[in-house]
Amino acid sequence: MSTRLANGGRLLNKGRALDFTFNGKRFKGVEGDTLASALLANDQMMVGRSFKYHRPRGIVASGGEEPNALVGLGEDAKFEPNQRVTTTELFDGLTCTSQNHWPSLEFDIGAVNSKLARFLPAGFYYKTFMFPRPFWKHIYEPFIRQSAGLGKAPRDRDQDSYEHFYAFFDVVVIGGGVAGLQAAKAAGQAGAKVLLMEQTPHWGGRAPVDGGTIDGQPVDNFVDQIVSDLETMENVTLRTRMMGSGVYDHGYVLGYERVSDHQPGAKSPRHRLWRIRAGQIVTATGAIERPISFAGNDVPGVMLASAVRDYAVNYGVSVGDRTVVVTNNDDAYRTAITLKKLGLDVPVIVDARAGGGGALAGEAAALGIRVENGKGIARVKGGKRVEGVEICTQAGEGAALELIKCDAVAMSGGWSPVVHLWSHCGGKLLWDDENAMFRPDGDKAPTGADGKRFVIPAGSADGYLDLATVLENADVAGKAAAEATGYVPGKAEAPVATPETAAPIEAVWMMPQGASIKLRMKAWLDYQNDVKVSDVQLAAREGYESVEHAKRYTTLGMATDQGKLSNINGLAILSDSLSQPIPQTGTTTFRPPYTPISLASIAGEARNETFQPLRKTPMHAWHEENGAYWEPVGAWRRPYCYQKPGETIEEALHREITQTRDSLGMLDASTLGKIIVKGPDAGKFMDMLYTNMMSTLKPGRCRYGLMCNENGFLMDDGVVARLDEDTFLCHTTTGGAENIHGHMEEWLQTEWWDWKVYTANVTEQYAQIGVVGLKSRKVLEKLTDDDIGGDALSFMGWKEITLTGGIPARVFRISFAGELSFELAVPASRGRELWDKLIEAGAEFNVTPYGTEAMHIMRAEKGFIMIGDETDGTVIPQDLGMQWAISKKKEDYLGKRAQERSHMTDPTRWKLVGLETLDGSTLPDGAYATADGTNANGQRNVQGRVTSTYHSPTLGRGIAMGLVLNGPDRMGDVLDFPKVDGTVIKAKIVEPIFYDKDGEKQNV
Amino acid sequence: MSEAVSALKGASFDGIVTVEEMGLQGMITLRGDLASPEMKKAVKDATGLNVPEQGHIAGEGGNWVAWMSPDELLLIVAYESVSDTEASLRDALSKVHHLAVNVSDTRAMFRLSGNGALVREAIAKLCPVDMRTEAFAPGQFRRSRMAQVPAAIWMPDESSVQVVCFRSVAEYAFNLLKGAAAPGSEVSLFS
Amino acid sequence: MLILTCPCCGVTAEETEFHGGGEAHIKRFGPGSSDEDFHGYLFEKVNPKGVHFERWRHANGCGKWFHAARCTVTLEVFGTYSAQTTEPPQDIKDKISAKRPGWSWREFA
Amino acid sequence: MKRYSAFAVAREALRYHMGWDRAWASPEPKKKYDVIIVGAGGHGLATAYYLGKNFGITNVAVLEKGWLGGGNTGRNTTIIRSNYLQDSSAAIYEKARGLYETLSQDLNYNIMYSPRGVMMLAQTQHEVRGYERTAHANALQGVATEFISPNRVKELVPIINIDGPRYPVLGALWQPRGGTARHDAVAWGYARACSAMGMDIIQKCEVTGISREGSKVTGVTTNRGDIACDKLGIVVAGHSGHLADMAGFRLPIESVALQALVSEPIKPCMDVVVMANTVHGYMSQSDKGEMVIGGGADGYNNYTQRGSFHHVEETVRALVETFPMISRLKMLRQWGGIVDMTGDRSPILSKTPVEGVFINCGWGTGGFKSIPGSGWGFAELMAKGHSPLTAEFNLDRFKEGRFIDESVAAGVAH
Repeated sequence: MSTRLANGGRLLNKGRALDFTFNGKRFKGVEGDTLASALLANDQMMVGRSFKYHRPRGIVASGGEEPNALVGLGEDAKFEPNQRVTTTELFDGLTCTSQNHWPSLEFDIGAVNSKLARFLPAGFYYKTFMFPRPFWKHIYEPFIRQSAGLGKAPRDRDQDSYEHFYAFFDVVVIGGGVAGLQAAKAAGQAGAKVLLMEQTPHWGGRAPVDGGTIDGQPVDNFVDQIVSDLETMENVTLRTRMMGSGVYDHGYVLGYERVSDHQPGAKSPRHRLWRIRAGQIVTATGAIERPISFAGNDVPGVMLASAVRDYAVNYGVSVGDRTVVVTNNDDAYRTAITLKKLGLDVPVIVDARAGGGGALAGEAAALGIRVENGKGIARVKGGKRVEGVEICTQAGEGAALELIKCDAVAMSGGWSPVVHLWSHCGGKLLWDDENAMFRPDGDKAPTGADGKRFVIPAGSADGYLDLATVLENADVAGKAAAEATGYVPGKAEAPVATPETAAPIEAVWMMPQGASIKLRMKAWLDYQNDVKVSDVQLAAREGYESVEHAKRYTTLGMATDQGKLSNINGLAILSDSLSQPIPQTGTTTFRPPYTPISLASIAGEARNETFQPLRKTPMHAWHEENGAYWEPVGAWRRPYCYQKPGETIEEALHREITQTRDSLGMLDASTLGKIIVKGPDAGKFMDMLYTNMMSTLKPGRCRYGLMCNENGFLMDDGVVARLDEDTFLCHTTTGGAENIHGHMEEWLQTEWWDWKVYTANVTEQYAQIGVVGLKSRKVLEKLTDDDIGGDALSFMGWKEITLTGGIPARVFRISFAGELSFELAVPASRGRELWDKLIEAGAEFNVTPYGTEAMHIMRAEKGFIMIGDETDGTVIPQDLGMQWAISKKKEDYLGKRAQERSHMTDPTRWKLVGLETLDGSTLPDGAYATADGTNANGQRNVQGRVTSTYHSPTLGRGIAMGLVLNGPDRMGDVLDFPKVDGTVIKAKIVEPIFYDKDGEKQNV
Repeated sequence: MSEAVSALKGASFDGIVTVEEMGLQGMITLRGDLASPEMKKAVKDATGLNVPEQGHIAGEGGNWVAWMSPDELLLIVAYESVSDTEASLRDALSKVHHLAVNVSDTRAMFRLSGNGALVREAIAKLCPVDMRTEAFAPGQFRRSRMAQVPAAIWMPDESSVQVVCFRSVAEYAFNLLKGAAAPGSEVSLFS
Repeated sequence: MLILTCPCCGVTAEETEFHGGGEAHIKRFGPGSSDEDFHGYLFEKVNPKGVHFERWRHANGCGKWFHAARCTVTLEVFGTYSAQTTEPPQDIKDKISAKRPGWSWREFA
Repeated sequence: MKRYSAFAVAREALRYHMGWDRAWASPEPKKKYDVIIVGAGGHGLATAYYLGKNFGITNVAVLEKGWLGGGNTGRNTTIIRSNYLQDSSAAIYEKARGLYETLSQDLNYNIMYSPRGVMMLAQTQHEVRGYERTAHANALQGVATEFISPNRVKELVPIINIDGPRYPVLGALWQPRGGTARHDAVAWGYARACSAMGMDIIQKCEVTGISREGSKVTGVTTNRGDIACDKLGIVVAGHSGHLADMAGFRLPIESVALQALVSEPIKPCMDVVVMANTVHGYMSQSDKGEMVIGGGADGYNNYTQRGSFHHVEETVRALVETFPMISRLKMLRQWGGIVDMTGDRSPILSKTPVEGVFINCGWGTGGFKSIPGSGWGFAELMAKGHSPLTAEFNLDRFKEGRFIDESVAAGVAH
């Protein structure tokens, strides 16, 4: 059984006990524990169930590569599924639950899949579940989904905070092991600004566990010394609990800092996502030990040899009393030696190499440990925990030579450099046959904006596995990084570690090498996704020969560990099956993140009220206080209507329109775009922008204009006022202000750069208020002494006036509602003041603020088009009967050439008309008018569609506008508009003006 | 009696740094040939300041000239005197092609003050700008984005940053800055 | 996440300050041009794998348009230059020639 | 071809699955074929399949420079829907969706078409009107959709926040027979069926040149030798411009990166596909339990299959706001594909200026959902010279100003 040892635990503060629960059971750990070490200290060998077969799963590793030990952490708003216990720091009061089982971890119905495993090989679902057809959606799929899926879905809203941070460094070193520390020091000594990040809370990586000496002192001392050296260097920043999550183009690195995961309840943000721009990146990300593929290698208690060692040395935890070590390299001997020295039993070291190990093997033998060379494990005995192993000849087919009782197995299939970050942005790999690993190909590094390499691997991440070469290599990497960012590396030499004489690794991809199919069906490659040696072989046999095919067909490496333990082993099995060397098979693509990062950290501060900017006019608060029902328009929010208590939206609209038409309405039009166009060539420029002739507009006058894009389609409209000979003020739609300003600048900067024109977007300078209706002049006259009579300010004129309180205003005599109306533009800082004054002054006229919908209805009653309703990006002015707004005199305007294309001049283009339902009802939005028959694809033929449709309170009936085939020539024709329920509304084609056809009301 | 009000009426927040909306500022967008003697003289006469170098800002207190683009300056003056400044520019530049327009009400301005390192950090949480002392110092002027809106920043001195953004998003900007200054959120990189 | 240097304001910034504007050095064809010319102007794209010239706007910055020479395969940026030109400047072309001998792009090489 | 079935799996289990055949053969190229399809993605393979099935043309080679299904077929978010506004789009996507319904049975390969329903949220009045228009159009096009209320949205997707303070959900366009399928399986299933018809699928075969005699195509040059053909179909998505260049014409195409990501798997919590276009994000849950998330494309030409991180960020923040419970989930993997965007964001299935060369490209972000329909129509076009499904998608439309613009209905084309 696994337990806490009396001695050991270099990372623990045994003086502080911590309480936690697992599946409701109360456990004790100590400060410094990970959740993994604490669970093991409490003999919790089984911690979860696998994805497909629901096999019992125990902890395999000690770091971010852990595939099995995932739990649901915390509760309610703090609940987080799939949390890796090996990277979770224990804190007092932690609660967690195991995953993917029902009803309990110990007894799981889903484990029946394990019994059926033979019938559920890789890709079985592609071959089955096809009949009867509806069963997939309703029977098979729900069953599969329910049994897959790992962790529970969170339910509550996350209450923690998250933030981003932009940082810039010459050199970013990822990984705080001895390689990273040395690389950072070398770069720092050269003067480079360095960030060194480490994903765990501790410096030194695994070197202190592995032992050895550096510059004559124990590794722990070296680490303490170099960290304190680095801490005194002002140009070096050290961060722990921060993972290099991804490397992106041009030296962009994501650093995932888990600020307060280990101390929930702290005020600080939970995660901070650093977005770092690095001149050079040193990946000192270490290496990951590989499992060995033997039957039963997934039974809880079978663990990576390095992890067994980590738990013993770092956390004072023994995984078992009797641990069998199985290996193909020397490193695993360290585990045996460590355990033995701690007083634990190592019944045998099973070394697959016929020639056995090097110096460490001698040391083990000297300690009295039995070593069996040329042997392998035929199978592991046990279900929910290890009970023993059968030993066989590695060269054979798995006949058991001996059963050895044990309660843990420590395995090592060699080491794979962590090349993820090197590869994220295109770094290539080469196969190192001698060390049986993929390592970075230094000649094919990721390249940056300047075309030069910007990632340098260091230490084990570069394929160097013994301490001495790790340090040498890291020193070179640090210096190279500094040099590449413009610094001169110092002369200081790399620290020197005692070299070791190791016997070479022998690649062992299967144990025993001739394992029978029955054994291969029990030899796991991917523990979480339940992919076995036999599955990859099946994929190869069926022609899924590309490594990507095999991966996708078997799901190898697609689990939450992304194959950190399984990819290379799977690749080797695939290569073997295809009888081709490993490099010819190649690897799958490494994609960010290195280990999963919270979605919340990616969203950062963009949540709740800072989710997106919400633009507010100066009168926004008034709207909010007065029952505004909001409509998002661009980033603005405008009142759709104002609801009085107890009023429906329809009633509110009716009231707003009736009172406006009868007396006086007010509209907050501040969101309309306002752009100044000024210069000697402003008129020429305006003539290119608008389809109409704008250069002839007189100062003091306004003109409505249309703007098309170069592709001919209508993009915006609005009223242009000429402020003076040199200056125009262009009003745009609410959504269009920024786009149109950008559009103007684009043409000025990139096509007509010699034209003397300047533009400025002054949209927000003004609060703009529409004062609309019969009494509009009356109310304004109460607020100004200036003459705004029909002669002084005629329709489509503007002038500057002063309002009560000295508010300077530009008043435009324009009308979108068809009533007498004035638009007042005043400084935004005084918008609310004016609005309040108008409300007060208008009280006697029953002044009624109205929203966007009333505005739409009133303009539709007048037959005015609306960009976004009558237009949708495919409509040209000619479709809308707006030839009057297209200058015939101009040689050119944006969109003119496009409008000459054959489809644009096609007489069968649908044209704008009015539509009146025969029964007075309102046509539904977006309805189509049908024509006889169907087209070649069997679709019903159509001959028109509704573009705007409203119930008109003014007329007491439905009104609509639409685009109809030959519409203007078909006045009086009746069209069929089917509703979605299949019933048909009949509507007559009419002129698209429903109210005050002669325009008398706006002109009083 | 003017009742002109700024977007947030001078709201403020005390966190790891202090965030204040600075109330109404007089601002003028001035476009033209920045190298021309007329422009240099007009700016000098109107503000007492020289046209700054590319990427820089001249001035102090409430009186600034910022380099916005190769043909654009932003003049910041007292809110009350903006029309005088505008008139002065108009007169001085009447013969040359230019654009001078009052944008005082188009914008909102914030000040972050306190510990200089923390002030830099607060900005670095929101703007993709290198805020290290060696990269950004008083006198420099940087237009960028602050989270999802355009913003311009400069440091009047080592212990404060001023931020200009559009008026309509003042509340969003204030909320962002409050979050960046939230107690307990020190990054402790620059300090 | 690209970094670009805006030649108009001198700022080197990440991509989020910029807005891509597609192929550069396109000649406008207006009224009177042939269907082919107009189609070529508005729609036909070179879309190369390799050296490309394109337009960018420093949207969250000085607001100016400029041109960039960039490799669409490695994302290397050979240089940025003024938008007020109808062809890539010689120094940019030289830089590209040094790194991609024999390159060509539309009528330029 | 050995038939797949539960019985076959059981039978094979007894001999430890040693008896399965290759799903597709791996032949050497012949000297000449009637038809060569360049690109063994979903569209290319489907084209070959329907050439054989509908027109009896089986002397066909499908050439693939990498591994089959390795482009966008294997990189998308697997959404299938046909709730398009314009007739020509609705026709080809609905044809595809209908074929997807029975594709597992037709191919005898379970592609796991799951008609779980696709929902496009309306979060502005403008979107409401746009989707109501689409619903009307769909009714006449024979595409079953409806505009549903916020309450119905909440019933179908309990984890959604319909009262979001920023953009409350005002309704949704709902296509109950839209859904998802297993993307790789679509390519594999077609490949197996093509191979069974005697067609040659040749992987690791890169086309380096296109040969013509006068204005007519005669074959292709590849890294595995010259191969002659009478007709050539180019179906290579992001690399279309490159191939067109070889054939000697230009396309209205730009290649950009489109990104997607998945979360770690969790137990089932969302049974429909939700697209939120106002805030730019869409999400579904795979059968494995991952939340599959997609968003917008980069704004510049790119052939790296990597995108810029800020697009991921924009998408994720939109979805965290729309589905608050995903906040503490973790991103497992992000990736990118190269999509080919046309001038109107609709595809091109067309003859070309070179006689005998046909092009199928420009699917942009909408490729996966159209695979069977695209293959069906393109095969007809290649075999007969005309297909009602592809007629509107010809190359000439840009010259004529006759665009097929789907963005008009507020929906983005994912």
